[in-house]
Amino acid sequence: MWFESLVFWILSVAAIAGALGVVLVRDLFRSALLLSMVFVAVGGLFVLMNAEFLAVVQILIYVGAIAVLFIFAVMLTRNVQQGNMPNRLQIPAALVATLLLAAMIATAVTTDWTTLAGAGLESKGQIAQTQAVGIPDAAELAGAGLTAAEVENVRSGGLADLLIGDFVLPFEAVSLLLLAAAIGGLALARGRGR
Amino acid sequence: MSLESMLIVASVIFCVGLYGALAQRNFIAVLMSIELMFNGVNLTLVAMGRWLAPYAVQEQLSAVLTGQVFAVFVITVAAAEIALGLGIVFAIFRSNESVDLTDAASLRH
Amino acid sequence: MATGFTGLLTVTVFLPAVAALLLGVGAVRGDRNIRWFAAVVAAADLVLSVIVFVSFRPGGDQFQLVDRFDWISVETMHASYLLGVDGISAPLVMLTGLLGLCAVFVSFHISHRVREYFIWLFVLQTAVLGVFTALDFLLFFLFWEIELVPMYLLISTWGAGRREYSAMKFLIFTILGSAFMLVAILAVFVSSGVDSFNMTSLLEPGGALDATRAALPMGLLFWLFFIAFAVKLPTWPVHTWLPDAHTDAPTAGSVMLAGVMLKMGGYGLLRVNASMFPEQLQTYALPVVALGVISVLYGAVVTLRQTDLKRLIAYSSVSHMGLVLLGLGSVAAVGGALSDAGLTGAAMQLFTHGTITGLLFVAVGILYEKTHTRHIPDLGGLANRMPVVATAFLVAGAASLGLPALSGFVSELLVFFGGFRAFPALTILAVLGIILAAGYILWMLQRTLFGPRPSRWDDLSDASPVELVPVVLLVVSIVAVGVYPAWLTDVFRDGLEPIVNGYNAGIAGVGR
Amino acid sequence: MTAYDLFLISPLLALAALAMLVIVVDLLTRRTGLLVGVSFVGLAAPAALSVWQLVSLSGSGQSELMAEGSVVLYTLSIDRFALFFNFLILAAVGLVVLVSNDYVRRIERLQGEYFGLMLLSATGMMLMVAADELITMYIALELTTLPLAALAAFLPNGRSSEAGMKFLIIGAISSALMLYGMALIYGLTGSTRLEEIAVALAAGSSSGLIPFGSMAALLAVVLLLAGFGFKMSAAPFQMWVPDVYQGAPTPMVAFLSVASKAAAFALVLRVFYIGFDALGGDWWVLLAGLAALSMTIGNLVAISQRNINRLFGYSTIAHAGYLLVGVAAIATAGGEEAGFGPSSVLFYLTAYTAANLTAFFAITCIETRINSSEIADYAGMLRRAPFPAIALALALIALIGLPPTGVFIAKIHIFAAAINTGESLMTWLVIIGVVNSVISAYYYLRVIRVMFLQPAIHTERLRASWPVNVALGVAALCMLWLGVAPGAVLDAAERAVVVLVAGG
Amino acid sequence: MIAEPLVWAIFLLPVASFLLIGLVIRPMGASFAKVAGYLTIAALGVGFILSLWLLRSSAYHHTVYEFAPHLWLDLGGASIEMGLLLDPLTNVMLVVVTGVSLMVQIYSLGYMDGDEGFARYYAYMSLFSASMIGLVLAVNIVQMYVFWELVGLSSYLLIGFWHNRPSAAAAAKKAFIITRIGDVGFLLAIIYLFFHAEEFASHGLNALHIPHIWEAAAPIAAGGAGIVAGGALLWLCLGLFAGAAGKSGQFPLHTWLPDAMEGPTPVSALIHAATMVAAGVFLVGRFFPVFAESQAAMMVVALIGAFTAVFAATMGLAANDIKRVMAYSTVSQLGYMMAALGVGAYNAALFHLFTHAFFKALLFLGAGSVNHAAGTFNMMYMGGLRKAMPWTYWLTVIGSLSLVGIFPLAGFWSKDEILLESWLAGGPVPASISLLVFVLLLVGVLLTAFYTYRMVHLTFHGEFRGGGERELHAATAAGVPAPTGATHHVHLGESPAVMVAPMGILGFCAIVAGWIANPIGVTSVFGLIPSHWLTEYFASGLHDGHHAPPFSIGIAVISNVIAFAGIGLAALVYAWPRPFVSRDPLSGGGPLHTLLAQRYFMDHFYEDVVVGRLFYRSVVGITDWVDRNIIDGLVGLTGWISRNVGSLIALAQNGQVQTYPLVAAVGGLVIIILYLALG
Repeated sequence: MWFESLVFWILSVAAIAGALGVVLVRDLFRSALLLSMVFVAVGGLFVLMNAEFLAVVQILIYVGAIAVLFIFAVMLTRNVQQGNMPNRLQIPAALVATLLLAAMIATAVTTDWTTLAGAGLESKGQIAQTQAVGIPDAAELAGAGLTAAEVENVRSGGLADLLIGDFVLPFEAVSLLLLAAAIGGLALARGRGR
Repeated sequence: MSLESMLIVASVIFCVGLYGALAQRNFIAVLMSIELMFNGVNLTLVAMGRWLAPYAVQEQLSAVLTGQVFAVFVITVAAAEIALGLGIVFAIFRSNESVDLTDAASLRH
Repeated sequence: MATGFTGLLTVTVFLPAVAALLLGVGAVRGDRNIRWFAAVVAAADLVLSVIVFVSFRPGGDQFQLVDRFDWISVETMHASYLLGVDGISAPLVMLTGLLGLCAVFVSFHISHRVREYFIWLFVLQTAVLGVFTALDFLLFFLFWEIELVPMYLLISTWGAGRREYSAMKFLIFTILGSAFMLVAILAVFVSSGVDSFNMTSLLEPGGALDATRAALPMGLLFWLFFIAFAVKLPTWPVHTWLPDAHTDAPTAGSVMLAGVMLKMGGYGLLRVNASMFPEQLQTYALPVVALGVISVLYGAVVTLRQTDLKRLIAYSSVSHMGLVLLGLGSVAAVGGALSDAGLTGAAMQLFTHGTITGLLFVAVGILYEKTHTRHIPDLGGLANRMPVVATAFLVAGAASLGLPALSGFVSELLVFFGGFRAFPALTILAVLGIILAAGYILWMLQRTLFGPRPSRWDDLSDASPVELVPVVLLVVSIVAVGVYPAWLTDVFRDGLEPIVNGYNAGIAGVGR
Repeated sequence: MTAYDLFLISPLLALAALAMLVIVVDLLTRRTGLLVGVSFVGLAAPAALSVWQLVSLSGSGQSELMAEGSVVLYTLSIDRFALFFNFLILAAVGLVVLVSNDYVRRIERLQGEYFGLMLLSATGMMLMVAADELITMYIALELTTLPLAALAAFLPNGRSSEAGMKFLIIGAISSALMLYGMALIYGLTGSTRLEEIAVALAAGSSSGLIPFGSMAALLAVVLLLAGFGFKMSAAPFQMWVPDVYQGAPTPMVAFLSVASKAAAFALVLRVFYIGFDALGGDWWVLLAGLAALSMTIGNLVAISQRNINRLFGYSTIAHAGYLLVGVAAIATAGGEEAGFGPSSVLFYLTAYTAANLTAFFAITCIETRINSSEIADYAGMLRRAPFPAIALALALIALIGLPPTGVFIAKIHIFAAAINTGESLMTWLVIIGVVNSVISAYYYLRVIRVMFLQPAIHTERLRASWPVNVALGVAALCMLWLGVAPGAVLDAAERAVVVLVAGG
Repeated sequence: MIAEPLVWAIFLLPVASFLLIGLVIRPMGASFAKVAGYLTIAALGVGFILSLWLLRSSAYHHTVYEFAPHLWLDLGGASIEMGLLLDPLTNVMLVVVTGVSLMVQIYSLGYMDGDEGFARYYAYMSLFSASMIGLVLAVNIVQMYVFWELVGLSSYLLIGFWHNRPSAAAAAKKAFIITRIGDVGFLLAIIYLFFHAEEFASHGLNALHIPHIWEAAAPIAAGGAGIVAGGALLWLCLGLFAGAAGKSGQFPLHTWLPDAMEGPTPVSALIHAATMVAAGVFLVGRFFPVFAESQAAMMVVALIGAFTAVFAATMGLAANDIKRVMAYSTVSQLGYMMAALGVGAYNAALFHLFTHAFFKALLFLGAGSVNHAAGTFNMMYMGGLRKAMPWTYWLTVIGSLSLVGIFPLAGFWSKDEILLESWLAGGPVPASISLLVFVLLLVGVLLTAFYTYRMVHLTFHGEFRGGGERELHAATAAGVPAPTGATHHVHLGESPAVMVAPMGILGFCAIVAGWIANPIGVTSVFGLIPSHWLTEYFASGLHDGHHAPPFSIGIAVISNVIAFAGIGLAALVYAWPRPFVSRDPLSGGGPLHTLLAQRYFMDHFYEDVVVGRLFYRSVVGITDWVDRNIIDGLVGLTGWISRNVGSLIALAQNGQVQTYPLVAAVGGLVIIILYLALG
């Protein structure tokens, strides 16, 4: 357990520090680099929560995205070193962000998240109900009286099944969305009417 | 490594992103900040999903992964938004030779 | 509840609208043809409205000539196309027809965008007729609102002076009033047992609306309606739109405005406040009458100061319409066979003031056409240059200051009769108003018609035959009512009978 | 994925296919007329399929289409509610396509993309109104927003790009906020499906200490509203509206102002009436507050506007306020009256769509010719372009809420619903509403005055192609028809909202 | 016997002639104007004969005709009816009105000859005659009020007949408004009666039916209903009297009558001397049974009447306009009648009304004829007309003597009865009051005699002083506007026969009307007419009509002596020893004369102080200011605020994209905070 906690702390600190860097560093290069660091850290956190597949997706897509961002940053920003300047809204923005953060933390702390998760316990009390978010190992799940298939499903995440199953419609829709984005992006980038 | 701690980390990232989205001049920097917000959301979603696992396991299996599915979609949509965003960046750049948002304020009052 | 479909009212109400449509699609071309087409249509509508009046049988059903079919009938909302006349509305329908024709004839000189002008005039007439005949709140409100736009355009397009300001002022005031009315109507609607906008069912004794299920306190409803109608009437202190609107409106606009549109307010007070909220009206009779008397005196006093003919008449209207409130408040003293004197007076005042002020504005209109001024100090000694116009002024003026044998006297006398029973002191104050009335009317006549004539008016011509038509029509109607009013009062009294009986029985309409 | 699933989503598929078809056609031949024709005629397919669905729905006695083993039903519910909006959206997009006939000619190339994006956005809307699951809703929302953002930036000028940029950034931020709210809901209820959310909330919302039972629910509702409010253009999430309306291509603005608004309200109705049914007592006050805010801000600011698109931007904010009144009018009594509020919203949306389309079509006609959207340049329009001018005047009268137009009935209906709740707060809201319509009369009539009374600067007549005139005429006729004979649509609206209030 | 239609005909014939002239003859133009005159005369002639017939048949068969009234306006509870009240009062008044009117119309043929408004004149005259007859016939108080106002209107029209003269228009307005003030009292009385309608109905009475009102006022003891009594009765009477005072120019509402002389002279003769102004007296007489029940009311009437009699006479002393002198004398004589009614001398008052109609009409016609010749009304520019126009002179003298009340002329008999009854003090008022009235009236006699002689002397005696010619010159020299009635054409000579003949007839009446109509002691006209016939006839109209007291030599002698004294006094001032030349000796009277000449400054007080300063400038001015600045100002302010608040909010719309989500976020946070705060 202590190992998980250690990893968690390292990753979270990295993520938060990186995020702050992204918005505070003046140099656009650096902030982009820091952003990738945040992505990696978040990916790590995903792994920590046994969402390996998601972690992979995260890294792959975002690395691509960041690469593109780099190019544009270089192309379109006159002075990259000073490319990441704040506008006149810093103070109010900071204020708002802080207040919202307060609200979110309050939410996280005050809300009794066990209402539902706890509801599961009576019937399947065998699962060690900790306040932890960690990898439930096979034994744990089997102990919960799950079939091997189910265990497999839970552990290795049948995301694919879901994406062509219950969530097939959003899946198709998102493809349309990408299409639309591509068309729009290209149309705009290609320069309209000239 | 409790649920709360995970949520808190997520919300910090989210709010930092929000701050960036509100306070940056550079269009691209704003896009990056928005990515931060999405990451915060994803973190929350996955954490929630994981936290709900026992309950979900009992109810129906798919729900265990609903959070992750959601996250996948968020990532995808984010990518799409970046794509379109960059297109508009071009448009803006073409019209007023800069990607500084404070320059693009001709529509007002 | 009224049912059936006679068709007569529908035709009467929508004939002008159809004519407007024909004009709109360009069925008639050439200004001259358009004018005469308009005249013919208006005359036809007058005939129809007279038929409506004549075929209304006092003592028959309360509502007659009913046209009805379901308009909106869904779970949440039931409204019907329901037209009908009772003793209160039948005369007003005739009045509208009459003034409609006059409005057309005084508009013959209009040469600027003639087609549009008559289109709006006709739309206006349909709207007003609709208000007087609609027996479904939704329909009533619909017509009430429709009337705004044509009037707005008439004033702001063919008006004079600060016409756009005045038009906007008129519109904002009226819409604000009707906004209050809308809230009240909706409250009545959602609380009415029959869950519909049908007035007749709301008017049935022991009626549909009971205070216990009212969405708003009955008192509040009463006042919401009252404000809406008071603005239209208009009552002090919400009268200031009237002088501006009158002054800047074209003659026909003023005629319709003063002649029938102010009457919509009075009609509403009788139809809604007096009929559906009898107990509230009794409770609040004192403030109502007080407002009325203030209007009477205040209006008269301010009138004395005006130097613009139209403004002067406008303020005198404020003064005269105050009497309607006095008559309305007379129900505070219920019981006895005399309770209806005040209400009858109020109703009569609507009709008589319509004809009298109509005539005054017609006369002013003709005068203005010849002299192009309404500034009293510029005028004078016109009597023997234009005897017809002078006669019109004299008759209208005399009637307006309540001279017997002319219509004004009857209504005022009845109002005073009724008012004195309820509020003697206030009524005496109001009676003093007739001295002021004599003051400003005679002052106006003296400065315009009499005295030495500025030389530049030496070659004025008298009213043309076309202009003569409205003058004759209105003079005849004024004298007819003045010499033998029974033919009118009997109809009004028949319409008011249910209300009065209700009061005498201590319960009435819907205000349980 | 069964055949029946395909039938269920066939309208969506048809529309998406049409979008791609149009783009392909554009690649093959650059003829605007053809594009317009294809897009317009092509709309017959989704329309027909929706009709088919409606028929089979009324055939089966159920409230929504059901099938064993269907997977899409996990995220979708094809019911009268959805179909009502399908037709609304299809009608709107069809007319907008027609009216774009003249306008798009200023974009020599990429006209295919223009229509394609519009149709894709419409697809997103149709998905949005049918979705009853948060992920699908989110995707649908983005599918609606991104193409519109692209379209907003479509004109080759800085203002248009700026409009697109604003639309995109603000949209992204608000959807991020909304996402966080969805995440909280998911965490709190363990599901993203509205029915299950409702059940869970009903079970969970016990502690009366905090509104909505828990901090999480409160925060979630507010964040969701941030996202929805952006689409509804309701205060305080409305500020992008005027700028985008001014900068973006007018036909797209017309589409944005009616269709996407309608879809957003459909979304809100579903989420709040089904998902947050248990919390009804808490959120209607919030919506009422937003309604008052939107109406007042929209109308007050509109008074001082000189650009007609901007004016309509503010007016649309005000109308979002009126619509929210209906949403907030959640029936406390239940029973027959339960559907009063939502049905009034549906009818108002229909009437508003007709009126606003008429207005924007007229504006398009005029703007296409005079290349200006300054109110001052509308002087003497009655002479120069009688048909658009009169249509615009009628539309303005409608937007004031005057008869004989649909909005008049709609306003009465929506306010009646509000008063019907018996809450004194709602009565006050209605009073605010009616007073606001008085204010609105002031600036709407100013436009009429300019067009009708002020002398024209130029005198040459403005002509429009027949598709544009047809679109304008149809929209205007609908507007009047809804005012004269609203019965049918009202009835449809009432039956559509049964699914929302079946619970009571 | 006489049938109802015939009685109505008396009223309807003038109406018909009015309509005919107004709608047919006038539009046809000046060439047909004469027809209007003949038409009117014919109508009135027939009316006169009919009313004589009515009087005769009523008086000789001692029958009171009662025709059922006709419903005019049904008010559910009480109804307003139109009908005929043919009591002696009415019958006599009918004869007077139609008779005098007829004479005046004939006279006008000459006097108005060539006036551009000839037809209009006769239209108005017919209207007036009709209204006056209607007033006299009325059986219902509302009906009475209707015609009451109509005579007011026709008076307005006729005073302002020459409406191009500002003075005429102003005088007309003044007359109407001041009488209107009185009429408000009348109207309130009517309204008050209606207030009691149900009570009346419970006694089977109609609150607006005049005989019923008498009955209601009579105490139960006297077999009445006693519905209105005490204070209410007093107020009722005062209301009615206010109306009467307005019409009959009683103090303080008398100021309009002298100005009313702006109208054509025949108008003054008919309306402002013989008939309309007498309507006030008629009104009080009509409701005498009601007044009689309230002692206080009677005292008011008596004192106001007596005071007016003297007050007006004093102003008559200083007037130079012959018509104004007569106007004041009219007011004064009306005061006599009021006073008589006040002291309960009902018969005497009406008798005086009867005689006064003849000699005052005669005097005015005389003045008119004089003006016809001298071209002016200003006695300062007349004189010596006796030689020029003997007929006019002698007739005027007869009228004057009759006015002064010299035996045996008509005026003497009636005035004598008034004095006698007030001396005997048999009326409802206390003896002291009655005697006070008696004294005042004697003073009145003295003054009357004085100014009457002054008038006759200045007009007819001495040397001619240039007439209108001179006056106009003087006016232009002094730079003042041309005085009313002053014309350049001065032709000293007798007026045409068409003018003199009516004067002759009236003159005859002025001589004999007294002792033929109301002989004392013996019967007259070969025993056809019993003694005290007229007064007895009047009395028969009342329930408790008391009989006229026997003729008293004492009073007669006293009054005549005083009258002659007055004449002598005047002669000392004007004729002998120093005959009048140009300047009025009285004007040396200093402030007193000024006071009289300025009519006690009452017009000044009314018009400049009360109306001008107090009312118009203060009340009206302030209200108007409030209306424009406060009430309308608020409207403007509201608009201004809403406009500017709008642009204020618009400032937040600063175009910076990130401001917008910021605002949104702030909004969201505010919502959360509100929820947490308010729960």
